Amino acid sequence: MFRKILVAIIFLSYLVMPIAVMAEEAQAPAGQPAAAAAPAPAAAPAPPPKIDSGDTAWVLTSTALVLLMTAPGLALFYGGMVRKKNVLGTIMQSFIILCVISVQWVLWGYSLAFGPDKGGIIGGLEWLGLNGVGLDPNPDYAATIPHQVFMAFQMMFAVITPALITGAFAERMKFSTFLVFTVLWATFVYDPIAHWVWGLSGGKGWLNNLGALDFAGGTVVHISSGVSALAAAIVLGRRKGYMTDIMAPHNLPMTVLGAALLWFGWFGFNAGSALTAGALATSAFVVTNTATAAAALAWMFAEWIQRGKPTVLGAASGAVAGLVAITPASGFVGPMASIVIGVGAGVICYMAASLLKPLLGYDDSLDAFGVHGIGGTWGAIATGLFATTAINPAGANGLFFGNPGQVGKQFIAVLASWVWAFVITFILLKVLDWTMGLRVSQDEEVEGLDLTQHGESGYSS
Amino acid sequence: MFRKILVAIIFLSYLVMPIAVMAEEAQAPAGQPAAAAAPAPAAAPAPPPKIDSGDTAWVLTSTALVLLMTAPGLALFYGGMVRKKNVLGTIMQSFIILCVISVQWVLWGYSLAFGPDKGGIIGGLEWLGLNGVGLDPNPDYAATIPHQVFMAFQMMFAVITPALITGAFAERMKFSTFLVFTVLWATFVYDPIAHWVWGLSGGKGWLNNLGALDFAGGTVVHISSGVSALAAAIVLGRRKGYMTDIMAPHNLPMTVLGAALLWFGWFGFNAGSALTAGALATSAFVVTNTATAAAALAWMFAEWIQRGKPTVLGAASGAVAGLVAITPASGFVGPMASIVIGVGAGVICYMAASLLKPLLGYDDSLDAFGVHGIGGTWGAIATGLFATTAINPAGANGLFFGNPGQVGKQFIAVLASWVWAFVITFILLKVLDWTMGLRVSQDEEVEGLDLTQHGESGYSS
Amino acid sequence: MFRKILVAIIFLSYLVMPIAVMAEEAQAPAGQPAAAAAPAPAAAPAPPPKIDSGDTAWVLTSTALVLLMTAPGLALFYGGMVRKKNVLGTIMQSFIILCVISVQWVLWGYSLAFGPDKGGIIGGLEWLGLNGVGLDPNPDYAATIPHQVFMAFQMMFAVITPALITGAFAERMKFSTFLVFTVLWATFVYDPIAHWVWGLSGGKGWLNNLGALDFAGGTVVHISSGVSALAAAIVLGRRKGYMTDIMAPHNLPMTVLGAALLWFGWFGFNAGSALTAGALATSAFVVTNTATAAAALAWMFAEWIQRGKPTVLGAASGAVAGLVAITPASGFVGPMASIVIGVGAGVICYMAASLLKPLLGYDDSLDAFGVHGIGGTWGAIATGLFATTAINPAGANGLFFGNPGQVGKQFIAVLASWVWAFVITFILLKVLDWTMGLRVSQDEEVEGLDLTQHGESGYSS
Amino acid sequence: MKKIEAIIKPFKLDEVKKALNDIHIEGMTVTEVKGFGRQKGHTELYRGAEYAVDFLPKIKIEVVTTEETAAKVVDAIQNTAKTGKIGDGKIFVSAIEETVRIRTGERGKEAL
Amino acid sequence: MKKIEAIIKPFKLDEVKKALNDIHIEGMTVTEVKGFGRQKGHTELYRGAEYAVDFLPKIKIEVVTTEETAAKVVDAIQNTAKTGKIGDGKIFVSAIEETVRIRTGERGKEAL
Amino acid sequence: MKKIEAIIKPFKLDEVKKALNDIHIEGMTVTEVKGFGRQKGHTELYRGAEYAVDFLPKIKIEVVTTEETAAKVVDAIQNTAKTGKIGDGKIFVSAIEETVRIRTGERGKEAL
Ligand SMILES: Nc1ncnc2c1ncn2[C@@H]1O[C@H](COP(=O)(O)OP(=O)(O)O)[C@@H](O)[C@H]1O
Ligand SMILES: Nc1ncnc2c1ncn2[C@@H]1O[C@H](COP(=O)(O)OP(=O)(O)O)[C@@H](O)[C@H]1O
Ligand SMILES: Nc1ncnc2c1ncn2[C@@H]1O[C@H](COP(=O)(O)OP(=O)(O)O)[C@@H](O)[C@H]1O
Repeated sequence: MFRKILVAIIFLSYLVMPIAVMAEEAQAPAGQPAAAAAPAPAAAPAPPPKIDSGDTAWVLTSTALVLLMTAPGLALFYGGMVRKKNVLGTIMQSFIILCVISVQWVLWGYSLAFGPDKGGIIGGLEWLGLNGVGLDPNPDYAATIPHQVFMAFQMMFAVITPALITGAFAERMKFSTFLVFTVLWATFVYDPIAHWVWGLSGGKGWLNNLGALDFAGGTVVHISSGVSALAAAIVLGRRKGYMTDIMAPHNLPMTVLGAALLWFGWFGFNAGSALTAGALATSAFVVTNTATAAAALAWMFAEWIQRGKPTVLGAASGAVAGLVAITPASGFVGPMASIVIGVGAGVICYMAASLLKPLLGYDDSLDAFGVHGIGGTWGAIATGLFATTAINPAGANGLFFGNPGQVGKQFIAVLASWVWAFVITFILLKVLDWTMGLRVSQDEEVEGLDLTQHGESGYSS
Repeated sequence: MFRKILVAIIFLSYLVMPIAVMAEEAQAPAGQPAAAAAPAPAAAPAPPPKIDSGDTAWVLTSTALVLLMTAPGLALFYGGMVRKKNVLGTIMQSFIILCVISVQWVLWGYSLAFGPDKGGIIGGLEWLGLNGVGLDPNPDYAATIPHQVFMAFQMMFAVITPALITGAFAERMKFSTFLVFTVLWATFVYDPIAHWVWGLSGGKGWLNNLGALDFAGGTVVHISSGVSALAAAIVLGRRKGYMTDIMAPHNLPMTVLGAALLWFGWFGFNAGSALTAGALATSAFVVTNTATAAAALAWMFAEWIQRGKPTVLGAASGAVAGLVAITPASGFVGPMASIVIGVGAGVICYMAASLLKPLLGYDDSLDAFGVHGIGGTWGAIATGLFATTAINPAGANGLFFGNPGQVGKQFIAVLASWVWAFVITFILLKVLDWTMGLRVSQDEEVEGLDLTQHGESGYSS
Repeated sequence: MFRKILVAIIFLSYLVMPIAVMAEEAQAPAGQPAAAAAPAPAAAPAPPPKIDSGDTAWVLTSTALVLLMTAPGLALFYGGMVRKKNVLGTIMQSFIILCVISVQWVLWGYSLAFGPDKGGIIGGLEWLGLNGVGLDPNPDYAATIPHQVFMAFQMMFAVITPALITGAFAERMKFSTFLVFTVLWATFVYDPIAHWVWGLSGGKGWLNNLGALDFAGGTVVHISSGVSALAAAIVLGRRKGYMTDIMAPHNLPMTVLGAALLWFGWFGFNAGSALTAGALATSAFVVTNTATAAAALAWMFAEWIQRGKPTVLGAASGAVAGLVAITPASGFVGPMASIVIGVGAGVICYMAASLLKPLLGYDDSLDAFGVHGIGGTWGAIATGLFATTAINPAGANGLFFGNPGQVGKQFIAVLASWVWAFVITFILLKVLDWTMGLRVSQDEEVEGLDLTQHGESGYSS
Repeated sequence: MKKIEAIIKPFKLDEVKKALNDIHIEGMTVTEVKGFGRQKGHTELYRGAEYAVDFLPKIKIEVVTTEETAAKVVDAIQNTAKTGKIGDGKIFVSAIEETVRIRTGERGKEAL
Repeated sequence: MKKIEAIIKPFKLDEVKKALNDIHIEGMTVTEVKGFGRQKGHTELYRGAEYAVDFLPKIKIEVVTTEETAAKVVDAIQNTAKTGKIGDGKIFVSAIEETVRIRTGERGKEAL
Repeated sequence: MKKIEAIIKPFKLDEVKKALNDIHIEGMTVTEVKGFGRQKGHTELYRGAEYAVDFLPKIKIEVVTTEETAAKVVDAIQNTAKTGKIGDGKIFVSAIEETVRIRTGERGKEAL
């Protein structure tokens, strides 16, 4: 039945497309907007915003870097941690999310998240199919780069966020249901939260309005995905054999490769979020690297002290935890603060993954909640502690710089994201469980996702 | 004998080099050309072109990205698809092409392809050894970046093109013959076609003159390599055991990693082809990503519908097909059109690889023809359908924008590339077969290329 | 005991941190320095240096690229070459150096290497904790990019250098001792040599003063690490089973992937060292690629001629040798010279790794000395031969351009680095051997570093 | 002495090992093998090439033990490795003439 | 019952399997092994370190069958696995005293 | 004929092979196996999940030889594979009824 519906949808959309193409092009943006707009009335109050080649180069590069984070970065980071029989299924989840959301974002996602504000809650449908999202800068978002670069940069954030969740339901989710879940989740969880925090076109999103700080996506990306991961781990239940069978990562070099690519790509994520290539991007770059390094060391030492060995998976996980935690703070804090944030992230996420999880007994298989939910929460709060307008005049001071109120704002943003992400994800998954079924059968789980979902083996001779 | 010839050639060239060095440096370009050229007669009609740091940053970055496409991108994409015993042989082909063509291009390739035009057919030898290719911009090609960046960017195209062909003769070609073939093919197939389409110095290449559109290399790179791949598959014949033995990919995570790196690098390929960091690069970037995502989904769904499973290799292959098809169109079409081009690419290339190939019976082992030949042809034609001057005023309108003539021009370009690539490749391979021998022996094929050609094993313990 | 010391150190530093944070922020640099500094007295003699977005974009990108060189680049290049049981231990060494030095550099390393000069020998402690290293350009080092980008770019050099050494003591070093060694080595070997060659703040480093040329780190990075590697190979002694057991690389595709990422990242290393995105970066980019390609071919052909097979590991190693050798020369020579330098590197390093090493009998396990020590030395000398002010007016001419004196200066720089690196490394290792012990036990060596040092297996099912 | 060779489904290894420990079997040797039998395999699909893979991953356990214990070993394996579905595997018993413990040179039963 | 163990060249596995199917052998177990014998190995070369690898990849097939069929099995394997070149491998026949089908507990011939 | 099956520590393989060559054993077959015995395994740690891995990597060597040589083979293996530490492994001897060389069809001793 699923196949038949697919056929129908595909053929339908393919029919509709050419019409859309023409419609779109009819009002398509000028190729060289600055030049084209030049002969406009000289008395115009504001000069048309001019594209800066350096800023554009940097944001294009950053966009590519953030794509790299999802595939191959996250795909390999997660893929190495599962058992051999699920390596393709796991990699595929990240890879196909990249494909699905790339299309969803262009068709309606961007409009919902960044389109003209409707009451601070959601963007309007005016920008469906990138209608009106052209090659001139949109100064609401970024005055020196084409609007479409901003759109593409944000697309990569919308891509990686659902991909992070897949760590929670690894090794047991049905591929078809997973696909449907991804589209729904992006539309009903990600797009609204992104609007709340970052929406700026014709009105601010409500969290933005409140003054909560989130430079590169601590709430939007990490809390939303991490908390949804917790909901998913609870709804789907544990893997067969969890806590009894050996479920060692099948390929840790693959995981380290993924972690290193995440680190590399994250410079685009955080420093790219400056949307210009200058002092702010530089500051974000430096604190990102420093926090990450500190967190990797912290996780490693915490485990070394507590369990007696410094593990490689620990160091890699710590690095990711540091990247997560510094994300919301990256445009607001200095290098010394970033060390504190990093060390905190390493220790806290280590405890979440190796103490809290076994204690509570949910099977968040690859610690999507432990790292992104907890690490993102720590980062959002820490932003309220360490932010300083000395780094970013457009930001705010945090607790340690004389503004205790900021912590409260951060707390509201955290809470709002937690509640929305958890509740909506829970509902979506329950509904999908009743309709399509969430988990593969027990036999399929034993045989592995690669063979049962995709008809392929990861490795042959 | 091959070894002795090698010795001779190497020692000879090493002797000649130092002389070349001095000659070259004698007329070497100024380090800071803009500054150096500044005190020129003030009345000069055209001011010396000025290097833009943002554009240069972007094209340098793009050049590095396109290098990444060949190695490790394509090397791993192909390497994962062969059997374990041939993994090194396959990876080596891409890696060593990068080395060989990097040198060929500097010595004579660039001059043939982009040097001063000779009758629209080929570039002259004036730029041998990069003679006269300096650090000032060459406004014929790119007015805001040093001429050598343009040369290096194009080098990476010249590198990846022959590397794409290796998919057709994987698992059976003799390494020494392969090396000679690469040099000949680059010189007699790639360099002329590149000149026809992109040659602009002192006269246009004939296809360029005709008005055929090819933004980033649909004909030059993909049709030329894909059609040559078909010729190679026919001349070399099938692998021993083709259609009877199991020839499953030995490492699909490696293949997905390669595909993802191709996607990442392709932003350099397509958006870099704007040669500036602004609106045009942005547009190319966005349609590249969109078409790729759509094509991956299309291949996956096509296979799912037809064979019952959504495969990971299918999604990865579809992504590559989408990248191929959007390449010629990437600077001329909008996002909605790119979805159509992508979906078309996914479905058409899926059919080429999984229906056409078994039907006709040639062993294009890794579908170099099915993806690049067919996908490139679809992309070149689609450019004639969907191109619009609303995106790129320097381009042209396509059929759907009121200019049916463009399809004809595209068709001529396609035909010319098909014929030239097929005929010359066929002749080159036949001659090499008679002289050096194309294939390894049957026993060597059974033992694998890694041990027999390189004396190494891919994996040990 | 080690664990207890760890606990103490960590808790202590964590206590101290928040204080440092506040101190730092109190004098933190302005977020948009150019704008902020604008309303300064108009009569100021020199205008405040302005940040160029293109240059900043390029150096940010380059910094990310150089990070990629260490992890995953070098980590995989080395990781693939060891036996399966040591893959994680080897990868971990590179990965954790990235973490350790990222912190060391921010805390004191940058200040020692680039801080206000003390007699040409070392930088002062004025810049501890990045005190005074802000977001305005520091024209001593780079006038068009924020000072912190320069700092971060240099950080990545400080990271990769000790990581290169790990090739010499692979498969046998105790992890805890290795960590301590890394910090000491960075502080007592790297930081001083970097100051000698590149120190420019308030006085030049003595080798800089002398006029020795080192564009991107031939002496600072490659000779210092390569020679230290030799010292390490001698002090640690051979691996158990060296020369008798089969010690074939366990995963050559991993090694090639690493080599290709090194090549890609090295564009940041060399072309990024121009610190601007223009003619000089372009020239460095082109010669880097050309030398690398030539060196890979040279090593391959040398081995082919001498041993009868062109190996994949040989081609990859040759590429790295070429990258090493062109590093000091990359901003001073033209493309033809780069071919000579590359071919020389390929042949010389091949001989060092496969003839010299067995002859002398030391176990430089992954040829850190053979490639970086010897290749770096060749490159530093070759810079004295082929440098020309036609490429870089700020450089000098070499022997072949009429300035034989340059070779002498290069020789002094080489000698100074050799002696300092060898002697200090030797002393550090001897002291560590007496105190903590350098090598794992024989049984641990047989069982492998992964299980004994980290409690993990690289691969499971 | 007897050698008991059992071909079982891989995910049953842990259980079987425990069952053998319970009857005081202190040593065994395990090999990853591929089995062909009544249990049908699966097909894999790569770009339209469909491969029937009829060798399935199995685990071979080898235990050498005394004649007296042999029957208990067979029973223990049969009981724990059984799922009741096709492909559960086989147990083969054969004779071993001599056993040597390499470490000590002990022979026969003491060597087990 | 007899156990027939054959060491063959890896690329012959498919053919041998088919030949055994033709004589109605419905089960077998296959292991990847390395063989050492008259067939010489190869050398590998890594940065000047030359390693002689004299263990060659081989496949071991194990079939347990009745005494009557055993000879047919041996012949079938010998005929199909043969290439005539050194390294074709060996067939070893030994006695099996008991066979149990884990799924059903059947013993003896019925268990095959 | 006898089959000698020895389970040894992996790093001893080379030495054992040489020792067998010295007594003119010209063929053997080697398998990577996992052993469980008195030698205790290790624990692995992944984000707080601690797994006890008690199967250790071992090598199984199989040599088929004549009755006369069998004892010499056992001795050669025992002497060279011995380290004196727990986990050195076992040697098992059993009977082989027939041997065939696939290449030639030779049977019995000539086939070895
Ligand atoms: N005659 C045989 N000789 C050797 N191994 C056998 C034989 N028959 C079955 N096996 C092994 O037992 C496994 C299970 O056999 P199968 O026929 O699939 O199911 P069942 O044991 O339930 O009858 C096979 O995969 C194979 O490894
Ligand atoms: N005595 C033996 N015991 C066990 N296995 C053997 C013995 N002799 C040979 N073999 C196996 O048979 C394979 C082929 O033997 P080899 O001597 O190379 O060629 P051939 O079988 O043609 O005489 C070897 O690789 C090994 O696996
Ligand atoms: N009863 C047995 N049957 C089969 N294999 C055995 C048996 N006992 C031991 N082994 C094999 O021998 C190896 C070594 O045995 P172990 O008890 O650890 O040490 P030791 O041989 O020194 O007594 C084990 O890992 C296992 O592979």
